[in-house]
Amino acid sequence: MEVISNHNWALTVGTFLPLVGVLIMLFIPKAEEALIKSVAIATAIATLAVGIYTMVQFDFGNAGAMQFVAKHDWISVIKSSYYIGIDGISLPLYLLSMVITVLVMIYSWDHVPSPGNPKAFFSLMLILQTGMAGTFIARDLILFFVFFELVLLPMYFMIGVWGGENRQYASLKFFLYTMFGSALMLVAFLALFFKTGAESFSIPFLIEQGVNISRTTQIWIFAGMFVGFAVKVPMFPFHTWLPDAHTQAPTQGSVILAAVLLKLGTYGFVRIAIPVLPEAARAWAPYIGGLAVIGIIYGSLGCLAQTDMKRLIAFSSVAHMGFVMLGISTLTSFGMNAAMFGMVAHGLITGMLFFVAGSVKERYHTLEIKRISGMLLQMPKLGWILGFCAMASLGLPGLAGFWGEFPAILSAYQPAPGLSVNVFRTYMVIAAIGTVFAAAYLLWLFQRIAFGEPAAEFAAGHGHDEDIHDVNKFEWIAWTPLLIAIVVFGVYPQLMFKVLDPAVGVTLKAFGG
Amino acid sequence: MFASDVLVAQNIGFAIIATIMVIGALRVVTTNNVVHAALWLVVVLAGAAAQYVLLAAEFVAITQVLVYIGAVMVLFLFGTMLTRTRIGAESDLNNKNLFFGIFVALTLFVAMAMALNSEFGSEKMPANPAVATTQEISDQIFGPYLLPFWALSFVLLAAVVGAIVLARRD
Amino acid sequence: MLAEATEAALKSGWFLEHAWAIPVIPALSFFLIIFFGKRMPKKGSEFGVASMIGALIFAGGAAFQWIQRVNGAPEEAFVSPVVKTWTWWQNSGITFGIGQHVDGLTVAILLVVAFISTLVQVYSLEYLRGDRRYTHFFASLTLFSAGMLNMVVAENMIQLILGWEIMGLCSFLLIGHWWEEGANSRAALKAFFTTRTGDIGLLTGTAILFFSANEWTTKTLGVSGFSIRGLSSWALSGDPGHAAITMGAIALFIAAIGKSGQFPLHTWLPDAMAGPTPVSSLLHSSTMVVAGVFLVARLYPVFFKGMDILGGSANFIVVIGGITIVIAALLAFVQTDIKKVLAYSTVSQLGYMMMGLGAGAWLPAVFHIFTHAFFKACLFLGAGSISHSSSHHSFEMKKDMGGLRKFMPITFGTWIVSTLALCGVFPFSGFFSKDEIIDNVGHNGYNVFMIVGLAGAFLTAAYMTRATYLTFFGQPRGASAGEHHEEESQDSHAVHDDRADHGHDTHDSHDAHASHGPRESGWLITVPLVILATLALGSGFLNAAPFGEKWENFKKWVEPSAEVVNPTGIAYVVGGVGEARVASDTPTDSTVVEGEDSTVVEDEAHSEMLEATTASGEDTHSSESVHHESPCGTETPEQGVCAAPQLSHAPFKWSKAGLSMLIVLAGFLLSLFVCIQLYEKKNEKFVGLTERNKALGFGYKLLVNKYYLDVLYEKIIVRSIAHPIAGAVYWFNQKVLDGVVNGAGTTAKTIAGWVYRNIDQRVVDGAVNGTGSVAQGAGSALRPVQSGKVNQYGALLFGAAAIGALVLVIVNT
Amino acid sequence: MLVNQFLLLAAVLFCIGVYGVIARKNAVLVLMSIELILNSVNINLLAFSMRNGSLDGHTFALYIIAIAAAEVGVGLAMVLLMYRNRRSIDLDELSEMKG
Repeated sequence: MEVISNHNWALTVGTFLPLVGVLIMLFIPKAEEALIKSVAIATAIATLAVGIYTMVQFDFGNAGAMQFVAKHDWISVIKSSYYIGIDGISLPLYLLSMVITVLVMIYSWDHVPSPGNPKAFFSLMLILQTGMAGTFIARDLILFFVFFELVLLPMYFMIGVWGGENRQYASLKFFLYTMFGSALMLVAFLALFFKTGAESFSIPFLIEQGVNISRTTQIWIFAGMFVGFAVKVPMFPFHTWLPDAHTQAPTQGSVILAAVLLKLGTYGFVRIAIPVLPEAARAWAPYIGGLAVIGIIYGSLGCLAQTDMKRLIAFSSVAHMGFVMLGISTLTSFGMNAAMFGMVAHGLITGMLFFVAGSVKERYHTLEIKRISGMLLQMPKLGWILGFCAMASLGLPGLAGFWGEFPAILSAYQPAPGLSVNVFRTYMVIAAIGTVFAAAYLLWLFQRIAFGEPAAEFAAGHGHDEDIHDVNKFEWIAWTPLLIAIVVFGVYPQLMFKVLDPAVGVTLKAFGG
Repeated sequence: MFASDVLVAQNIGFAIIATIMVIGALRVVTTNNVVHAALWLVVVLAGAAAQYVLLAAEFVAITQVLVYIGAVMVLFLFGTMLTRTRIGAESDLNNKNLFFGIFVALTLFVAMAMALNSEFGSEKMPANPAVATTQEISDQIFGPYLLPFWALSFVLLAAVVGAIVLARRD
Repeated sequence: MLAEATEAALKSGWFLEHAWAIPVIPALSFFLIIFFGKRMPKKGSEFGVASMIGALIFAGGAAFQWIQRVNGAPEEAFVSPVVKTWTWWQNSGITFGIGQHVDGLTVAILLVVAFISTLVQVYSLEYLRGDRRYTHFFASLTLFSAGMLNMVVAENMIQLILGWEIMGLCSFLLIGHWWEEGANSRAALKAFFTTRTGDIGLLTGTAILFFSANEWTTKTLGVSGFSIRGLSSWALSGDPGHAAITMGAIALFIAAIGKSGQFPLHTWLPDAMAGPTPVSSLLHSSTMVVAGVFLVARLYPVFFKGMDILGGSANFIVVIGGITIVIAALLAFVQTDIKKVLAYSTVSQLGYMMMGLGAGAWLPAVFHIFTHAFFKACLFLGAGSISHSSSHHSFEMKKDMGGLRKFMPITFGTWIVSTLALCGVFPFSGFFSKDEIIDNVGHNGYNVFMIVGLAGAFLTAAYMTRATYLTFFGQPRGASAGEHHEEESQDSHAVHDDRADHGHDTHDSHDAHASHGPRESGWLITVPLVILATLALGSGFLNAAPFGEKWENFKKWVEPSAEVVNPTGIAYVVGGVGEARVASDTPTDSTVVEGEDSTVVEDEAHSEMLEATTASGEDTHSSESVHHESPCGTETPEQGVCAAPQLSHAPFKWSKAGLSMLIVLAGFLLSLFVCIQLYEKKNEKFVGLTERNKALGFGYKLLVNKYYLDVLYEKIIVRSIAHPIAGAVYWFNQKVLDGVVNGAGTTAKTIAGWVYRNIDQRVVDGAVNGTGSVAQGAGSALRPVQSGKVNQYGALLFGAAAIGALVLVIVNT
Repeated sequence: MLVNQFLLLAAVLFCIGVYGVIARKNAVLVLMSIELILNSVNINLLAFSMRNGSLDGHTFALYIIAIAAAEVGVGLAMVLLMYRNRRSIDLDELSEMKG
């Protein structure tokens, strides 16, 4: 099958278009900042357009099946091929990555963090986009791995160059940590490759062959993948890179990191680890679930101990991804659907929270929760948006967060056959308690920052007046879609479940879930 | 049986030359006198030339003698003289990487030795190889390997120019 | 042909079919207010009021048509609810719906909620005039009502949770309405947080019930295990294992405890008084706190079986209810803030409802929700009217009130009516509900709790007398006497006034008080008061047991009859098929909203149920005549399903009623006597009694400190989690986990250094320089090579190569 | 006559050369060590070409000799320059040339 044909060009184009944009930008002199920005944004929008075209062409009636499949020899020496496709699980994340990139770029129009140099900044974001989109459509392990790693470098530079005071430590930690993870992951992939007769890296093939691997071997291979993905998710106890990375990264970095990069890990579980190695998945599920609930409680408690708004949000990601992983670990369709929904919801909501945090930082030049208060009096709109996101993030029904949280808890009551029911019911209760903690830290944050009188140092006429202005037009443009999406998916979740559910069913064939 | 005598002779020759070469090489890297080092290097190179002969590569051997012992050594000596390094013993020619050097060298050797043994345990050279004639070699060079030859000539040219640019005092 | 007969017999109407619109109207107007409110002439309040009136009209229509439906049906027949669903979400191909489940209970509560909300909004027009967040207030208020209404019409648990949580959110916003004050925002946080704690139960309970019931409901009724209808029938079907249903019931009841301010989670309720008075009145009369009681009433079969109600022994619900009645009533005695008195009285009334439900007195409990809404709303609004017009926004009875009956006749009158209703004096509405509860509790064999109930009635009478006395009798004190206390401007309300955008007019009103002292409030306030008082007086006659069967309309309209009906559900006895079409085909008319539909699931269920239908047809005929032997609740029906447990009703006896009347009267008199002695005559026998008498002193201290529950929650639990534990975890994170990570790095370094200091040095330098130079955007991996001695790097290179080679070789051989 | 004997000899020379490169400080000596390495390579090439009975080895050996000559030329020129700039050819003293 040739790479591009009239019916499957969309994915390839959608994935590599950003690189074209980068090429164009290479020939624009650094000084032409406005031009550079507009080219970058135009590229991103064009990419999104292709993505939307893909969605329109997508056969929703058959969301469980791979669509737009393209397969072509790539590195024939190691039997790796350029094999891409998209189904109900990939589609939302694929689009999410595109949307987020566009919005982040629009936001960056007048928020290029120091030390400036938009050319590099925007190119990195475009490269990042390619990596993210590619990861979600790859159907070949090596291809997946390449995209997976392609994401690392731009993020590393984003943090290392445009980050905060402690950026070098954070970026290096992020890079090495993830590298360490993906090294093990690669080993696991290779092991998988050889154990299945060294014939192909294509995921469908491995799904067929994977079941033949002996149980112990499966468990070991799964261990490798587990570490690789768990670091990315990040799961307790592999999460320590996250707070540093988030705190030090520029706003745009944090948003992309939270909204899409973390999903690469969970996506890896859903797409590769679990369907390929069902036996091992069953064996590992209780431990994954355990780590997940520990992560929920642990992340929440971590939040309560924070004094820095951004760091608090970062820790909340640990807790939320805990819910996602709990859903996945039940190996039931409820859990998986919840997890997939939770990923997108978390992408929208936490992305939004980081946007807000960035704007707060820009206004007050600090994120110390103690120092800020009465934001609703000074910047009502920004304050209420923060409140809205907090509510969405603590899983209020009617907003997107709930549909990632509640079904996950639900699913833990009855995990897939073969898993210990009692263990998972315990998890269910713990997770439910986690929702209370979520309410605690988010409302605490909101109350401290938004309510009350403005702090003296930021009160009118203390030299901050020109900085302290309400949401501006670029922020509105960048945020409105997210806010709308949060409400829409929350009010009518079927929009997404309709797409996810069939694909999840296919993924879980091996479990009769 | 006659052939076997030749083989024995070859082996003995090889052994002697090899020993000399190794000793020479060791002296090159250990002596405290640059000039001595240069002279020991001559020994090694000459030994190498001899080995080439054993390996039925007269032309290369001759080139070796001409180019290396002729040109390169002279260059070295000139270099030594021009930089007025003291003729005679010098105290600190070695830096503190000494032990690390030994460590690396040994590791490498062990690695290679193991590899070689496992690969060519006791494989023999072809009994009486065809001695490569100059004509054959020229056919090679100006035949299939013409392109590398050109590249090489450019390298040489560049080297010459570079050397002049660097060394010329102004 | 049976079908036609049924549909003719069982009317359904446009309003019943469109009851789902009742929550939708306020929800939409919420968005209108948010987006356009500020630009409207009345700052968005018109949207709120209009939408509530709309909802009220719809609710009224629905109620009317429901009554027709019931009257149209033969005696003792089970009148099926009007159920509709549209696909909301799906899992593994099975769709879950959102929709409506309208039956007697639903319409009753809908009516109350819509009615009270409307009055409260009208009242707020005046009460909050000039508030800086006028628009926000109406937005939240409207959304709040939308949440409650949605919860009431909910067709399934998820939808119920939706409404439940939206209410939680709005209560947060409304209680914290004047959030400039730290205290208010803390109270808001406390309310949300406490209810949220209860919600653990709601989530887990839903999960438990869903997975236990889903199979049965899908097979038998063709609805999911979330569906209210499904759960109710399932609970009575004998299918559920006892453990599962008990766990589910307990979990759900924990949620109810949190929401309905039952002991021991009642502590958030008094603090919630920090909100504006209309909010308190809405929260405490008809919405929010009733939600928990409603949950129990809604899923009554589940609790009936799960808690083994009527099983002879006391159960969780009745015990909690009983405790709540007494402790709350006692707390009401030591309050000086009039709103707090009312708050605790609410808690104790909720206790009555819970106790009633727990003792199998379903109807009186529901009826008490109904009546209590009116008089409690009236009392709160009365308190608001006092503080608004007479006491400078102060609620301190002892400091700022007294003798107001002369100045505020209307407020006084309505207050008295409502108080009598609250105390359950004949013929005020409270009598017909509360007394029925006590009566039935005793009738069902819970004698202890009947005594508790009577004690509660006594206490109620006593503390209400005290409050009334302090407020309206005696001499005007403090603000109502015209003095202007400075400390009152610390009062949150005053604070918000000072900062109000239209602050000046409220200031004017301030000075107005100061100048001519207390006066009656404007018509926007008094009219709602009068209406509510009228209802507090009259609403009781909807179910006036004393006057015999024909007066018990509420019972007839609201209480579902415990009949065995055929599994297609929801059908009233004479031929379920047709009605089943009404119940489940209607969505297909309205499927314009959504492509495929839950009916798909339901229909094949029906098809397989058809034969059972005809069978159960006449069989249930026979059971019609002898409905008292209806097996529902006691044993499992052989075929068909039950929709409600069989409950019996205590026959009304004037003797019992008279007894309770006497007790109430005693309460009045005793309390009046004490009040006069204490506040009027300043009789030294009474004044400072608590100081002199150890036991009383201790009790007093205990009450003032609210049984130290707040201390337990805030100081001990929350504080410990928020500070030491979280701190410890974070320390663990930074020191241990991060330590491991960084430790790994450093150990690696030191080992390398131990092998050969130089490599280590270089590597780290290299790395650092590398990143450093990268950070300046000019770096390249080769950068270190130029930063040090050439052959050091040669060394590194070869070293690496050597080791690499060795590894390779070893691996390959 | 074994193949290995030549290869081993080459290996020994190579290692010694490496040692020289690492351990020597004097630029000229480092260059010499490099010569050793190159020669060991040559030996390998020729050994293999004899083993395989092909002439490619010879050709490449010649090329290497040529390149070695060039390298030595340039190298010594640099040494000279270095010496001229700072009166020493001690490589350790190159360390302050940070970019």
